[in-house]
Amino acid sequence: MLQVQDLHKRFGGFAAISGVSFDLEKGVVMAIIGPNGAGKSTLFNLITGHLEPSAGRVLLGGRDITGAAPHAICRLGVGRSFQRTNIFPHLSVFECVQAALLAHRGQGRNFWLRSEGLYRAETMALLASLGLQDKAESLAGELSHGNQKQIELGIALASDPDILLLDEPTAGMSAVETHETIALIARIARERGLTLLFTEHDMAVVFSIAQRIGVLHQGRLIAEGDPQAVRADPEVRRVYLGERS
Amino acid sequence: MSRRIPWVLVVALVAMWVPWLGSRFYTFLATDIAILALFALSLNLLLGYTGLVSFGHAAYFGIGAYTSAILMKTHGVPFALSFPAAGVVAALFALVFGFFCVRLTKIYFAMLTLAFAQIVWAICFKWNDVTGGEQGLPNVPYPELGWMAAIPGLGQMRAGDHFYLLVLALVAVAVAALRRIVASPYGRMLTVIRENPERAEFIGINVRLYQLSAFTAAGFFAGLAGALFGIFNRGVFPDFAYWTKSAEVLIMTILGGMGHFWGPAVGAMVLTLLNQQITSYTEYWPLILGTILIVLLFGFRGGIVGALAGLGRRLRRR
Amino acid sequence: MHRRLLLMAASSIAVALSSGALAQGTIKVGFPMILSGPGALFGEPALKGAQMYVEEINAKGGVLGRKIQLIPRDTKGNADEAVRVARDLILRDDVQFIVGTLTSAEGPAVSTIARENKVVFIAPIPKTDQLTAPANLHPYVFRSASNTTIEGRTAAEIVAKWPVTRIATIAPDYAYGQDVTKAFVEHLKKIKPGVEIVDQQWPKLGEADYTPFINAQLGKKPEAVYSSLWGGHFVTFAKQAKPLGYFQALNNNFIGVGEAGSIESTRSMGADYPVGIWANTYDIFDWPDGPPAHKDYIARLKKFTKEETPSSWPVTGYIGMQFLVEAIAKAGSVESDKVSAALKGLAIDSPIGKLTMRAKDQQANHGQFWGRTRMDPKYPFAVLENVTRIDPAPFMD
Amino acid sequence: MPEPAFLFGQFLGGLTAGMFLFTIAAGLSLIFGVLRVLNFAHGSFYMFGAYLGWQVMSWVGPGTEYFWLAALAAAACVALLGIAIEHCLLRHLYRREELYQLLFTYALVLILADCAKIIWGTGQLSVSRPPSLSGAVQIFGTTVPHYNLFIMLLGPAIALGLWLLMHRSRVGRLVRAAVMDREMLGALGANVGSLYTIMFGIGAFLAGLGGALVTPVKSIVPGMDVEVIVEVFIVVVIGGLGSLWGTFLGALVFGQVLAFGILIMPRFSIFAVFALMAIILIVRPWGLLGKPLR
Repeated sequence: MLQVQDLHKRFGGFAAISGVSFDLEKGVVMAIIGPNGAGKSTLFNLITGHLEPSAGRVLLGGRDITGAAPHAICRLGVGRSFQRTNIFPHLSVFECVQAALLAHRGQGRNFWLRSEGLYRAETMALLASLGLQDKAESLAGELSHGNQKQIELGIALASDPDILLLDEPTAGMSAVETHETIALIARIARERGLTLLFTEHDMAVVFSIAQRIGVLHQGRLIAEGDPQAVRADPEVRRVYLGERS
Repeated sequence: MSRRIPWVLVVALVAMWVPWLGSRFYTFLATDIAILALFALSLNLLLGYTGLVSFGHAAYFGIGAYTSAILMKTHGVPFALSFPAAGVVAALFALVFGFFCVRLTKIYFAMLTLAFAQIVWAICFKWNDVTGGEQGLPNVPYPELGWMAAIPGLGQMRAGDHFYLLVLALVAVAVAALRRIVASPYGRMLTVIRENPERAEFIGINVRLYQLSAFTAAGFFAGLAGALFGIFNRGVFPDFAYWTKSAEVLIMTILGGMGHFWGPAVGAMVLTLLNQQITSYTEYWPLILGTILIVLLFGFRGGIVGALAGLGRRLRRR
Repeated sequence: MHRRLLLMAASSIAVALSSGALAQGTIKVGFPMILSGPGALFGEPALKGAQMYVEEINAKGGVLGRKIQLIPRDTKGNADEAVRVARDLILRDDVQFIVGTLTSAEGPAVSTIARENKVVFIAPIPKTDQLTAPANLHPYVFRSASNTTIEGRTAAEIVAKWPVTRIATIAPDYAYGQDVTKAFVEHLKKIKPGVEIVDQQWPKLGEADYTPFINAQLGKKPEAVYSSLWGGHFVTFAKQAKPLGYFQALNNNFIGVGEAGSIESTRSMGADYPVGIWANTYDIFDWPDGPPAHKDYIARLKKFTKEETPSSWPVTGYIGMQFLVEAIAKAGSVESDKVSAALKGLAIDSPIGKLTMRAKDQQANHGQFWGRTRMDPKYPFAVLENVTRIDPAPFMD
Repeated sequence: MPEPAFLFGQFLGGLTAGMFLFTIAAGLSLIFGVLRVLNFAHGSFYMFGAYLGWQVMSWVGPGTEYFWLAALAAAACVALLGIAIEHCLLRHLYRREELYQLLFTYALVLILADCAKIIWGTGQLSVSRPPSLSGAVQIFGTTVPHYNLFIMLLGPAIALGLWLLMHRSRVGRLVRAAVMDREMLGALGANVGSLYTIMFGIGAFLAGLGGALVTPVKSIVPGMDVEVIVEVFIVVVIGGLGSLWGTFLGALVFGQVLAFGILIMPRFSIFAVFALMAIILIVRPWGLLGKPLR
């Protein structure tokens, strides 16, 4: 599904990502973990085209997407959420999600129809699956942090992705919210058969749903495998888990 | 829901009766307002809907005005052709300039739009043979409107009234088109870009392409407004493209409220009426305008329409 | 909410209505003039002159037994604003006549409005030939000002008498500068075929730094220079040229048109003003050979403006108004067509002498004062010596 | 090929013009660099500097060495004006979008222009050179007024002074830190607000100084504010918004383009500078020496 091959990114003299490679099969849930500054967000930005790699390739379903524009990558079936909440604050929840649907269905070039009633049922269904149906008419920017994260998920899902990249989907959430959100993500991923790549700082969350884990440290992928293997990896224990416990 | 009322039609129908007030002055005032309202609304497609702060929108107004004036005065082209041509030429320039502008963000975008507008102004100012240089092109002919006299009820009207009705009809069509555009899925994409370009990119929107298309469309409508204004003003002048003109239309838009579709039109009306009133009492209009602007920036962030809408909401809640 | 908007619109229109009430019996004259920005330098004093004339004529009982009411309006120096205020004046304030405008863009723009509304329009300052060119002439436009042909040719008549052949020009690069320079060059070549134009500099209007132009010009080694930089532009130019030895290099063979010799310029520059050059002005407060009428006018002007050394620009507004009022008196009517007919060929005794509004092109033979500058111990600034008012009639087309 | 002496004269002319513009533009660039506000009213500060300089001169005696005192006094008054505006009004707009800041400074342009008209009228005013610098020298066959020499030296002196202020003083270090991260600096206990006020005051001071110093070579007329602001914008855009040395370079380039532009395409220099500005923005939006904004 997604292949990352020997990816490098330098900012001036600083190597943010050096030589990262991994394959992600269809339907697999994979977590990327690592301390702050390890390069997780940079890695995501390289995959989704927000940054251009200094070297290396990204393949999606065998097709080279290295250096393509984000909107083009999105159209190929990649959805993502951002670490800092990233929604459309002055639009209603309904409009946020509907906009993503409109864009996905190629309605963006339609400047004659009224957008108001388009895809109403589908949008509401999506909102319902996220538990947001009661807040459809609220302004997105005025909702709680947890709700906004859910909206972001909704926006990402609206483009019906095959693979979803979530950058810290539970950042800033309470324990309860984190739990609910993770359950929601897991359920949706299962229902839709999504391939999921996410970063997360809460180890309990990671080990509860990830089928595979990659550990990023100073821009390098120092370990990669199933949770047991990663947990047992001596280097991971030393540089990462060791520091935290 | 108030949204279902065809407001463009309502406003146009009300405005249609101005000539029957019997004063040429009101007709002129209403013509002025209608044209400037279209100009301000075209800017708001960028400012309010796409989130692009253009400081050179007057360029396209000026290009439209010169295009139509040159075609009509120098080449004797009828209005029916020169009017759409003005929009198209302005849109073409907007397309070329916009191509470079949308690659920049924020203040740099504003500065580049300003630079392009100043280039347009400098060309209008210097190219004597075509643009008439600093003296502009006075004496732009009125379109041939004799046929309007044949319409029952319009026979006794003056040329100025006929022209007003023509302007009103054309502006109404343009405004209806603008209204349609902002309510369409395309318009929603623009709003999404205004809200968050980075996120917009990742729901599959080619942000620059959409920004460029909005820039071009705004240029088109500004060009139409310019063409009408050139005729109304009986002449076109380089000042049409000068940066202070761009500031003026920005002020109209902010004054009325860029958060609402009709805001800029209200701003154009209020500013024109105020200007008319105040300049007949004092020559210190800039002082007053500046003060109004500061009060607005600090007190009424949403402009006039924003303030009224807020008031309306509060009353309804009570 | 929308209903409220309509209400608001309606009420503001009502405000506009009520202020349009007329004062009956007076003759209303609109005076669109630059009253802000760089052009206000001349617009303000021109308005003063017009106001003084109106005050004087009203004190004598007005014209046709009716008082004159002058309604000034700021054009901000923009042609489109000039059109707007001219229309306002005609349609809302119901003025019967328009006297005013300053720039070469405003004049023709307002002329169009005057033609459309059949309102007599007298331009007291714009000099562009375009205003009264045959293609643009109509029964309602008149000019009491000088024009570029008059001014350029007068300068050529003066320079032709100098023992020089290598001539250079410097002029702001816009209609006035181009036209007046062209008139000068063509007339000079006609009356003195041996001259050679060795250099022409065209700084942009409002140039801040003339040094490059000054150096470039000196590099061509001209024997004399003709300049049409006006107002603050001339002051800036002279301030930068003097220390570079420009006027010395030319042996003071320099002629500045565009009212470079007006008291506004000499007074503001004081001892910095280049002495010994030729320059022109619309009026001069100390005219030894002048008629008593002029001395009397200056005395009244001093009182009116409360200036010991009054400005040279009021006379433009004064003469414009005088043409209008005497035409009304001659026509015995305020009807546009009768006043227009009366204006054609009308001769007035203006403060600066007899002026005639030629019937042929509706242009007054308004020549200016010309002289050499010198420092006068009586004043802390330069004045024109041996000043003469040159009647342009012999070399007008 | 023109004579070398002539080309040298053009060069010095361009240099003088550039250094004048630098004096004014340095303040604009400083304000933008620190406050991220593009100040349209900078031209108005310049105009007030000129009028105030004339006013003080007319009190203490025109054509005397008090000129220097008058220039400093005028600049100080403008700085106070700037501080008052920043402290009472502008600081409340920092959190708003730049559109509102732009419009605010534009409103100031309108208001200050009318204020100047009310106070000083519409007539043209002029100030003489100070006697000590009223002469001229010959350099390589070119006449160079003393006053122009002074301006050519003043530009680099101001640039150096600002550099020392930014890199060798506590205030400067704080300012540079504030540019990096506003919140962080506030959290460390520095009073960011007063820091901004000081910087705005310095920027206004430079504009006022430029205005006062330009009076011996330029007439004081209404509208000089709008005239200069466009040129100063071009200078800072060419060099890089917020960059001191960029502004310096921009001023040098601008001066030389004008000086030599009139030789190559005499009537289109007005066009050339705008085109230059557009090209710089297209190719290198952050200017010749500026850094890209995040």
